Amino acid sequence: MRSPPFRKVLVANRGEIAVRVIRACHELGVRTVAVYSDVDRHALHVRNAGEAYNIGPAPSAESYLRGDVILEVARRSGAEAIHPGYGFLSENAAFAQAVLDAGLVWIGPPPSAIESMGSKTGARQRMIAAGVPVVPGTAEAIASEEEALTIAKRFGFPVMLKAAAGGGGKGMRRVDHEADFAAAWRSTRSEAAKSFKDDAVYLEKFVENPKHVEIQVLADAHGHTVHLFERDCSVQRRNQKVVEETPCPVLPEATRQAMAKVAVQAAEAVNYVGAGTIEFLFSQASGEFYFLEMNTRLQVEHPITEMVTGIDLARAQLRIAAGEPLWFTQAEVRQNGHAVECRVYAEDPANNFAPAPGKISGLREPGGPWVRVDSGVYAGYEVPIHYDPMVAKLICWGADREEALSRCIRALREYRVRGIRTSIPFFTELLRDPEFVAGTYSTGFLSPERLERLAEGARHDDIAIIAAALAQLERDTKPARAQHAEVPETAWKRSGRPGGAL
Amino acid sequence: MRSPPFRKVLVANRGEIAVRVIRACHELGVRTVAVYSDVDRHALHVRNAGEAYNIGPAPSAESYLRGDVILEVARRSGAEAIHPGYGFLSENAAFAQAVLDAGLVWIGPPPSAIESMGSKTGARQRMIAAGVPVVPGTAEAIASEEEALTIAKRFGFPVMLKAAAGGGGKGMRRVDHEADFAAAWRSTRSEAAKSFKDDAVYLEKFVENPKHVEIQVLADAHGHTVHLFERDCSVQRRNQKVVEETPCPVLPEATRQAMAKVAVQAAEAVNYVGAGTIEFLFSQASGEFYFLEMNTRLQVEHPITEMVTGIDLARAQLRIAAGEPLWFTQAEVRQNGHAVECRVYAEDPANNFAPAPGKISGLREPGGPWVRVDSGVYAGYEVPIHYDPMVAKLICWGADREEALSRCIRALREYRVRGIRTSIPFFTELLRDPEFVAGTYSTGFLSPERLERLAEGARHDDIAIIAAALAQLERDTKPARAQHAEVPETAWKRSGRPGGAL
Amino acid sequence: MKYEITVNGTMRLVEVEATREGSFRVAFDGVTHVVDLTRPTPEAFQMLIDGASWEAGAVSEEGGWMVDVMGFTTSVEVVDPRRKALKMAAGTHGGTVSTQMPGRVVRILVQPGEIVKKGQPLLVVEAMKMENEMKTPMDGTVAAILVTEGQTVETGAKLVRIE
Amino acid sequence: MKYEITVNGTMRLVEVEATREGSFRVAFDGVTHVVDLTRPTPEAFQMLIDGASWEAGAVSEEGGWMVDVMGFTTSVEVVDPRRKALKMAAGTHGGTVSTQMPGRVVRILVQPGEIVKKGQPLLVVEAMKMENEMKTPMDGTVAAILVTEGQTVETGAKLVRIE
Repeated sequence: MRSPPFRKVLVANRGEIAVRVIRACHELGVRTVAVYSDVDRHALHVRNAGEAYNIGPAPSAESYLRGDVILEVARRSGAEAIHPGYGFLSENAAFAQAVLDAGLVWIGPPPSAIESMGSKTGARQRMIAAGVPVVPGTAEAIASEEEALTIAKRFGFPVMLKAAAGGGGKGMRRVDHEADFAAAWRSTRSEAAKSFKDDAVYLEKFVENPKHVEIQVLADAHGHTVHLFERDCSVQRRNQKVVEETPCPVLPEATRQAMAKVAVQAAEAVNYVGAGTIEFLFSQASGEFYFLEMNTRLQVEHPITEMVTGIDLARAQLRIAAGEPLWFTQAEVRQNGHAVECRVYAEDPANNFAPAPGKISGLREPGGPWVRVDSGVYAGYEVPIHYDPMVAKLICWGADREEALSRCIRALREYRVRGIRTSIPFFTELLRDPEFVAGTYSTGFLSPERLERLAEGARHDDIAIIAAALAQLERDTKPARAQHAEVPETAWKRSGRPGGAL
Repeated sequence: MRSPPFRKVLVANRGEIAVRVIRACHELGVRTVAVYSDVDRHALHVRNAGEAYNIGPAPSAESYLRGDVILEVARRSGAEAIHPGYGFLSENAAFAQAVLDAGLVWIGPPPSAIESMGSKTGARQRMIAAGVPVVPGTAEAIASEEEALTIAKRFGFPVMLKAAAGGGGKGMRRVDHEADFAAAWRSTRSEAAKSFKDDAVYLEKFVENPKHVEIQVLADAHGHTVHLFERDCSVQRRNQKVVEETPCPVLPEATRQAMAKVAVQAAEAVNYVGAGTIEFLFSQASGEFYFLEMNTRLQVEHPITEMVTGIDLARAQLRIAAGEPLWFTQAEVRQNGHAVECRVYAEDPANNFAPAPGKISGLREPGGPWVRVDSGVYAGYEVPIHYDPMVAKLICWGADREEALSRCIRALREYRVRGIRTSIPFFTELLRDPEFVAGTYSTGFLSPERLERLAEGARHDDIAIIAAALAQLERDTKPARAQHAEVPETAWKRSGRPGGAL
Repeated sequence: MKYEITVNGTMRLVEVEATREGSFRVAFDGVTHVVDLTRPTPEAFQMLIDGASWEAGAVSEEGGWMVDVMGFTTSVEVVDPRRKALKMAAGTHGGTVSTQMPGRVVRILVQPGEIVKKGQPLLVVEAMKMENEMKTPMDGTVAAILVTEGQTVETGAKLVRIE
Repeated sequence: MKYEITVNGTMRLVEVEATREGSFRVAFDGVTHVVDLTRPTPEAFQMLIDGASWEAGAVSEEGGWMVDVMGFTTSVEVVDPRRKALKMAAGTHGGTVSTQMPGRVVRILVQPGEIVKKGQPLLVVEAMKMENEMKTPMDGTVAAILVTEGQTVETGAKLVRIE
């Protein structure tokens, strides 16, 4: 047997990703330390870990974000290294530095790489310098309408005019034709002046119906960087990824190669070490792609890359952090078959995807061939209100895309999560949506109309009626059983749910 | 989407294999019909199927072996084809013929192929004619000691002398050297005369410390036969496979190729169609291999082949039965990585592996990367006393053997089956046994001593003591809770278990 | 037994009767279904409906059942017409807005005595890092606010009384 | 609380006390362990034992608990010494052989009045296509046979009384 990369690792996270990292550690013979907030004593990552320590109250700021407390636990438990998972402290360069300063190993990229990629504008400048294509734009305010039009013509229409002081989608205006430019320029400026008290406006090329395609990279500490191909993460809602697949169903092979090459370049430009992801916007219309940002950590959707390459990314992170040189070459990394991931959220698809924490009264996860569930919950678990609503990920592999999708639909139909509402039924409809099946969907795919249609399509009201009739009959004919009081406010209570239809 | 190979298929089985076949059907868009005995109304295959019909009382002879009743259900439900799983009617040529006579499709080989391979001696003759190596032996009684010695010298020592009227391991004697032959010959004959009232004796070459290695084949109805490489099934107890892996860790590449070629030859010799397995004895000492038998159905251990080849065997069976020609060539079938399967039995490793049916009060199946559970049970399920004790299979894949084994150990440690005893803890020890790790184990690997040692190694008595103390304290300090009466016969009850240590 | 069952806004009259142990007839929309029922786990209703295998989970909730089928969960209201008259009599012209989601009250948007219109947000509850507006299902006057800002509330907690 | 706990043939005196909600001290073999306990599900004991995370299932059985740790299930006998005297008084010089495995009685090997030696098979119970001999744990005389051939027995069923 190979010797373990570390004796003991502290996993500074919770939920499915903590469970995922703990599994990788145990497989490598590494002992594990979990940390938990007051409401997480029952959590699955605590049940699966080798040791576990309380780090504070439920709010993340008082527990999972308390780097100082976590370092103290590492010291006390004798952990040699810290794995941050994703979210929380994973892209916090200061914490990464503190880990190193404490004489521990940080299972992630060097703090300098996190820093370089942490600021959007800084990363953009750095990538331009490294020859990585970015969305064409001025980044700085433009002085005159004439200059702006010249630039717009150089980029090619459509373009976006953006208030320099704006943000979060506000103060933006799309311009499709040269004829509309002058009017748009003037109204964007005046609106900017009114809304932000600053009429500075800059300009960016507008990428139409883009796909979100990202490249997984893996770099060791000895100067070798490889890519593990792409993931198509265009199915998004509220800027949150919902379904991911690999390979991207519409990416031309030449573009895949070019994008992967650029990703490796980008990682090398910041002396990256470990697992990282370069996100791109890909225009199906023009075939162009543009750097968006780099995520300097393991991604939620890393399993689909694992399924098609056969490379365990969490294990790879540990081995790389321990100083091991990459044990395979770029030529040996192959895309084998197709993989899809559905993120199972505790939310109500029939009610505008409102959060639905609560107690899971019954759980049956799907199984069988090429069905993987990375879960952070179990039957009897109370999903807390304090953290991200993602409770599990369903990942399915197939020899080709059709096999992967049909397997995923089968697995979703087997999946039973009772007591809370989840996004599971919505996925069975989504994976059969003609545009999804065609593979041409872009980031605008999940329009409000489509969301509602897919949620409605998952209903089985006739069966629900029969089940409710039988449940009620059982209760009414077993009078000995304790019965819940039925109060007159019934209809009110139901309608009180957020966004209730009543 | 491809059109489904059938509209509706009846699965004439129960347990995990029925669930497995139903999954394959649903992925292909095929509707399913389950059948169940009186005690199986709650069974998982009924829960997962599209339709389900009762076929009789619990004993198999009155339900799962009632071909006539099953055909009637097929007719009534409008099923077009019948999948027999393994066991029960799967190798019953007469039933296969009855299915065809009823105008339905039999998802398995032609009845003639089942028949040819059904009789051990008939199959042996047929394989010799097809040029397939078999264990050298006389098959018929030998007239004289001189003739027997001549043959023994031709085969080479050691040889086995066997009473022609014996069987089941009785009336056999191993002879290691020529010097011992005369005495052995005489005592085998006289014992045979005494025990079986027939002193006829025949002779076979004795294969020392053999491995049980088998080759998976797949043949379509258009004359194409391919192999999907081997499985090493040498870890056996009471002639029952316990752990299987692929590739076989000690098979030389040239032998693998030769064995695979012979297996294809064997299948072609009986005009085989569908999925089948040719079992061989492989001598690590001599490097020779010998045909043992052919299983004309899907094997319990088929998942490990699926994991390394990426080919879904159950889906393949359906497509082949629908007349589809093989959709890949021999050259395209590759062995990728390593896979291991552990068969989870409801039995007590600490008590001589006595059957342990009963109610599963708690269940948590392992998950995460490359961990597959093919289960026939669920939390709350009562494992019935009437059928095979195998309740689930754990299958793990890894990029290499070490990764597969370490992943399997991790998964076994996550696996919780409460309320019944299972073979799970025994596997965590077995997979770390030095001889198993070396890969050189033979069919004699699980000696009674090793079985006991491995079962003992899985104990965690200190933890059990703490848990029991806490459980008892909880009960004693909550006097309001209903308490089980403690009767004086306690020690007696425990010792009443079969083979009890007291 | 006859029930008035409402799901997704449509009410149906459903007649259900046990024919023998584990076997039932369920009639609605002019069709009678033969159902064989078994309960593999306490919340699971495993049904063979005219031979087809379906499974639903049914968890008791006020006014009926929270039922899931193939992963889709919906509230099903069940009313026994014989008890209906009684209920009607007990009915009020106002009601209490509750939350079916645990969370933390982050903002209260109305004041006691304020006149509100159907659909108007009353307060905001945060759960899982998302803010959710709780709206009034009818026109009325805010009679009482039953929670304070910053308070953590469990499922079913009463938030605002409208009259 | 003090208990006499027997597992795998070895008896230990175990002292256990609650220090605060969810926290315990458990002492045996000269070592005191600090245990933080939580119960994620009714049968699960999730323990942080001196910081190390362990989980056991404990299901009540006669005389103690059926405990599983890392998949290994063992019977743990727990005796409260204060109640022991009482029990000793109630003890008999014989006992009843029961089955901890459901199955079907296929053969009875002894007769009432027959003298049996410790370890002698009394009858054969079949389960899952395997035959299992039920043996007497002590010397004695068969006082009564409580089952018949062909009978199906549940876990805990009394088979033979020995005196």
